[in-house]
Amino acid sequence: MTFSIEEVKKELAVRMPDIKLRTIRDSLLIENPENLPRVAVFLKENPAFLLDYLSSVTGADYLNYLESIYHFYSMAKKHGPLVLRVRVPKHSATVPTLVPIYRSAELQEREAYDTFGIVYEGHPDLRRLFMWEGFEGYPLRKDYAQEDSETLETADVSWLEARGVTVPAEMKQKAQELRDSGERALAQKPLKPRN
Amino acid sequence: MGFTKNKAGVDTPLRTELAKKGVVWTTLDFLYNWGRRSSIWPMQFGLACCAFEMIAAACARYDIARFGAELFRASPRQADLMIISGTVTKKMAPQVVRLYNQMPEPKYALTMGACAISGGPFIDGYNVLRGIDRYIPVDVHLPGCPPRPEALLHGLMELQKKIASQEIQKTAWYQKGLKREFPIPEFGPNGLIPKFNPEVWQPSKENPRREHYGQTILVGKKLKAPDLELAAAPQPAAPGAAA
Amino acid sequence: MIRGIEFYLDMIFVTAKGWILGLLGRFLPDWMIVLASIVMSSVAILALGPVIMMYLTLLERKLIGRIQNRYGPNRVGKWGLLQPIADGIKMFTKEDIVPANADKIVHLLAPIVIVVPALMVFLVVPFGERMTAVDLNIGLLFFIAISSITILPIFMGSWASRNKYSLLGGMRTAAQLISYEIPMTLAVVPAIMMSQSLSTNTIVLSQTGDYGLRWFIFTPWGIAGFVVFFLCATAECNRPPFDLPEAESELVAGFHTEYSGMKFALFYMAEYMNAFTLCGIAATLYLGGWQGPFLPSWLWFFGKTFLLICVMIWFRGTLPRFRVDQLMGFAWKFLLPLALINILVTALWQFTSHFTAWLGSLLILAVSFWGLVQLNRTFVPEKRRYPLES
Amino acid sequence: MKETFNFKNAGNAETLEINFGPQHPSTHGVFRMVVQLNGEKICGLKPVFGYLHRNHEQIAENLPYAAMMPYTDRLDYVNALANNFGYALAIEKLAGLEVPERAEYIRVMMAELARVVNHITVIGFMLNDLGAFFTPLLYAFRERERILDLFEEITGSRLMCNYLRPGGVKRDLTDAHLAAIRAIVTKFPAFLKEFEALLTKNEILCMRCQNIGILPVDAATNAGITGPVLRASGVNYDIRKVDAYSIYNRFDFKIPLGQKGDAYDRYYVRVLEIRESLKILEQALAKIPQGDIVNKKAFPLLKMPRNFKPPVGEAYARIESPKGELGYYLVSDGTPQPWRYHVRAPSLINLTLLEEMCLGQKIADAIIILGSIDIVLGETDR
Amino acid sequence: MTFGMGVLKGMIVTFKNFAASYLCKRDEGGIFTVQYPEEREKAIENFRNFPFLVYDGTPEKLRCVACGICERECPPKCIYIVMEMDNARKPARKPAVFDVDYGLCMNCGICEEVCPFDSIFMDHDFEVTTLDSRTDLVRHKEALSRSNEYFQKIRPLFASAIDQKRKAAEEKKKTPPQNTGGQALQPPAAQGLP
Repeated sequence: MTFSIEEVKKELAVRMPDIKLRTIRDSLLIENPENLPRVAVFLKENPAFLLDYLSSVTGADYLNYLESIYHFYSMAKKHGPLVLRVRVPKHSATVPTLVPIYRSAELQEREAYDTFGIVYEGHPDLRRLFMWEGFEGYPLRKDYAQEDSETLETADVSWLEARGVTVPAEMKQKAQELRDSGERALAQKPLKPRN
Repeated sequence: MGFTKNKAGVDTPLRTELAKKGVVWTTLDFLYNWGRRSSIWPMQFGLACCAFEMIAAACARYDIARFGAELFRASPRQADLMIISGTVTKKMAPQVVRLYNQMPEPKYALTMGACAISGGPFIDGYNVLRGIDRYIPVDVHLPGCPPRPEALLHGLMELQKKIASQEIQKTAWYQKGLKREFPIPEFGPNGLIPKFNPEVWQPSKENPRREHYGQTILVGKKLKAPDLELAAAPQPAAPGAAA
Repeated sequence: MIRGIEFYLDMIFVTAKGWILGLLGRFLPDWMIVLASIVMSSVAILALGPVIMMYLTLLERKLIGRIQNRYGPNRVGKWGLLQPIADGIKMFTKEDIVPANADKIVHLLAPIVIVVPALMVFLVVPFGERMTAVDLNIGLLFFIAISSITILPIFMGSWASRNKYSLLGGMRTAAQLISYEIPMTLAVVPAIMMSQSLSTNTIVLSQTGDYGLRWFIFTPWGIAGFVVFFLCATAECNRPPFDLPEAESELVAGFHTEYSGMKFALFYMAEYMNAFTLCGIAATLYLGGWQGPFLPSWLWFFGKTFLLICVMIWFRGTLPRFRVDQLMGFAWKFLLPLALINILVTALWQFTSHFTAWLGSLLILAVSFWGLVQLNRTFVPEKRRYPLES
Repeated sequence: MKETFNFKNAGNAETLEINFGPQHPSTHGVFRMVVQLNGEKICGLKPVFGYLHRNHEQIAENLPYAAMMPYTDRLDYVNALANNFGYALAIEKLAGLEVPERAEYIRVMMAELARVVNHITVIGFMLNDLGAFFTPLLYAFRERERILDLFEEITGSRLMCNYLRPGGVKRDLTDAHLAAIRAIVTKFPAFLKEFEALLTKNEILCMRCQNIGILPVDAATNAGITGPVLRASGVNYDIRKVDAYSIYNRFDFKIPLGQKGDAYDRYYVRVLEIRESLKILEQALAKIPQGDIVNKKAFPLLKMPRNFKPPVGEAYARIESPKGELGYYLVSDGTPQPWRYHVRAPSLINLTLLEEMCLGQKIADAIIILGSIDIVLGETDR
Repeated sequence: MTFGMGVLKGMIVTFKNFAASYLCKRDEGGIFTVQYPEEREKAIENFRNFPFLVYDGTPEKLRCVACGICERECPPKCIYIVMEMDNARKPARKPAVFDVDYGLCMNCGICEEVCPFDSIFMDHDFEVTTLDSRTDLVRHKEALSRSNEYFQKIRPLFASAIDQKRKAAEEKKKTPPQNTGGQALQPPAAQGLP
């Protein structure tokens, strides 16, 4: 890295004094996510940095908030990385997209949307990347509850019976019990835990 | 959509009846089985890592062609054997079942590798199907991660042995009124609907893994998030990795 | 006149047939003998076709195996010799699936229709001296007419399957086969011009010379005509590098994607029988058919045909596939002009003396080849540099 | 559930929508493209991912650091060792571990062998996509088997090596191993010559690949495309040179660049890269020192570090994997399991411009373009 | 006029390979195939497939003490151990149940690496298949136990080194111990074995 994080901070403070930044280790946290595209354009076009290559976009769940983390490099000047991060609350996780500036964000933002539910505003094609449309929940969030793969639920039972498959009585009964208690069949904790 | 199990039996009186005119049937059986087992054309269908070992088995060193099985057909209509080589994800499972349905009888399925058998190393994932035998009957299970190409050849020979022991009157696909077509699962909000096909597979009563570890490894469920700001500054990087 | 053993070996099939007919003649009326003769020929062909097809598949698998440093099928029977039979039994007992939306009658008809012309072409192939089933005086015309029927069943099958891959494969077939028909027909013309006959037998006889070695391929126009004909033949029977209709890496299985069991086997069979007859005709036209010194005539014929088939298999083992527009371009912009010029060269050959003919025709062919390459710059690889930077 | 794809001219009666994949002979596994065709010409292409989404990142957050190593093998299963390398670097960066000299040499050698394996395999598969009936692939696999034998001898497995450890490697190389590597390095150029004679000047291959799927430089950098695909477009960006991670600055090697950025350049740049890798291997064989193979200070007893807890922090390590930039992002919370684990997969990001590259080309070209980009689904979908 | 030469060159290459398949030996470009069931290639010592348990002498004398380290470290969690209890309901330091689910095992070799008692190793046997049902793939203790001789046979260098190490450790035990078990805990691989 031929520049330090402080240089970037200083330069940004001069050019865009309204943007609040905070240094977290080797990275810069942009306090207001709305400012992210401006910072990105600045970094991309400023001849001192020329960060023309957005290597990685990823999300992370810190229980109270979600984070979107960006790793920038420069192909022209062969330096980097500069790490930017923005934090958004879980209930309204919207971050402006970087796709108009960096095409490389396209699939990665879709991935972060898929796994963490971070909505990238302005993304041209924000669909789930890996999971299917209609999948509920964001599986990499720490509070994601996985389904139990061995217990049939009423939806399964009715689906199977509509197709002429006989479902054993005890499975039917268990599904009905679950339904009556208003619970979903979720992955269970170990019965005899080892660790 | 009618469905019956793989093993359809012939009632005993009929069998004794047949035993009398054994010679013809035995010869027929032999010819039929010999033809089928000497010309098993697999489907060109690779899922994941194991597919590479499957290709390696078709390549010069192992040469599956010696068994007459090198004609990997891309169209399921012309294939006899489906080598399920790799992780079947929940997103992929409907397609696998559909492909199996599209194959003409007699057809066989071989699960190659731990992932296809049980979910393997990825068993705890939210998008990983825990064994394709939940939806379709599997003829040969071939463990390993991935199995060596030789192991695939071994599996193929096991399948040949299995075919050789079949009898033409008892094979499921020649029974009257039976249609071996398996319902194709659909995408649901949390996973596949149904979770398994109880006519093909049912969870076993004893499942030590489930008892010991639960259905997901819950070790990683943490209650406290790290605070990168408060923690000490990072140590200098290894000198070998100097920029 | 005393004849050597070669003659009797040569005539072994003809003599056998004559002997059987003579035997039958003792207690059958004359018209029945004619019928018996016809039946015997057709039975021979009907048996020969499938057997040749089956063992061609084995040959192909073995040869490609060897090209790829492996054995190929060798466990089913000695050297894998029973492999095609096992394949046959399996195919025969496979379930026949007709897609729910398919046009059922056409779907059924297509594989049947494709085998018939493939078998009919056998009629005019001269397998040996006096071993042409029907020595038509318009043999070649018959061959060209019948072999072009192949387009129809392929398109029928692809349309009836209601599968998008099949449809694309069918469209490709129609385009490809029609385009390659033209240079192929034109490449036949020089041989007709030289022998002044459309009968396959006469064409072979006109290549007799000393030791039966005056083959047309030993002339400049013969080489050009043979190359054009052989390339077109490869394309006509959908063999690589012209196997676009069933391009496996693009269209899954092309026009026969939805065919299973015996119907698929029939498509397969037609493809290999076409390959055999086309190679046989190529041998007839330019390689002197059954002509050749010392060995029996039918051995010469089969030897030449199998050699050509081996070349086709060799192509398959080596070459990547053309793209559809390049394929058409190759036929229309390259093979067609070359075939036309070749007709001109053949005409010149007939009217000039020996030395001038050689020089002139070689010159014309070379210049036109060079010119065609220059006109089709897209076929010529670009030269590139790859800088190595630190 | 009805899937929707935002095709530009959807509903046009002239066009035909076709699914390539997830089961298709040349989508390299279970990749799926929904292609909109006008005749044979492509007027829209949407990739669909996730058919091999094996929840790599979720599993990592539930497993100890070192136990994740075998899973990284399964990311890009053609060159497991490169994945190991990147992950080991990330852990070392996180924990500030040093790696002994000999281990560094071994790592570089294994990574370069993996690159050779990857490149010949890719070329073989690309030729398969072109329609060559397996021959180039089988020749490539023949040589690959020789290298895999070596991997098996050294690491214990043909594909899933699980060889690197945080702070070192699992098993030392004996003289016999080094001799075997030397034998491969000396024999390989002959094979490469044969391979090139079969392919490089082949008119059909040139016709099919030249000027197909041209990737302009600006678009490539903007879309974050890396690896041989980027270098074929003429951008001199190789992380082995830029970051000089591990000990790559000690070797003398060049970076081959393409000029046009089409499928043919991508093919040929790979061939040239194999040559450069062989150069690196030669130098490494000459220079490899004696010594430890694992950081003795950090792991005095066990190489497989149990209860290994890096301090709280984050690290992003990237390497030049044969596919492109392979990055690992790790956040540690001081427990044996990482808090967040992310893989920046080159196979996924290199596909960003797939549609743009394919528009206006024929179907057959789309398949070559996909083949020339070199994806492995294990990594694309993770 | 070089048009077509590239194709011809390629065809020569394939023809050479074709001819070599009849004329040359395996390493010189001839047929590369090893005809698997009859011919096998020389086993590679370090190859790892599925785990097995080693016993010395009789199958009862398993080296395994059911400590459960491998069970804990196994990434896909395919090992299940239950410690045997003696009459006093105290741990008997040997497994009552030792199951490995071959249908789940990922052949990573981590169990072998972490085992401090040199009791679990990776086998060479890859001919493991079951028909129809996958439950047979869960191997129990009896099926997993192999003698030390077998181990010596499949991995001679490695096994003999381990034997030497064990012997040395035993002798050390007889003499008054100085550092408690530190050397014994060291896995074999750490000693720079092949």
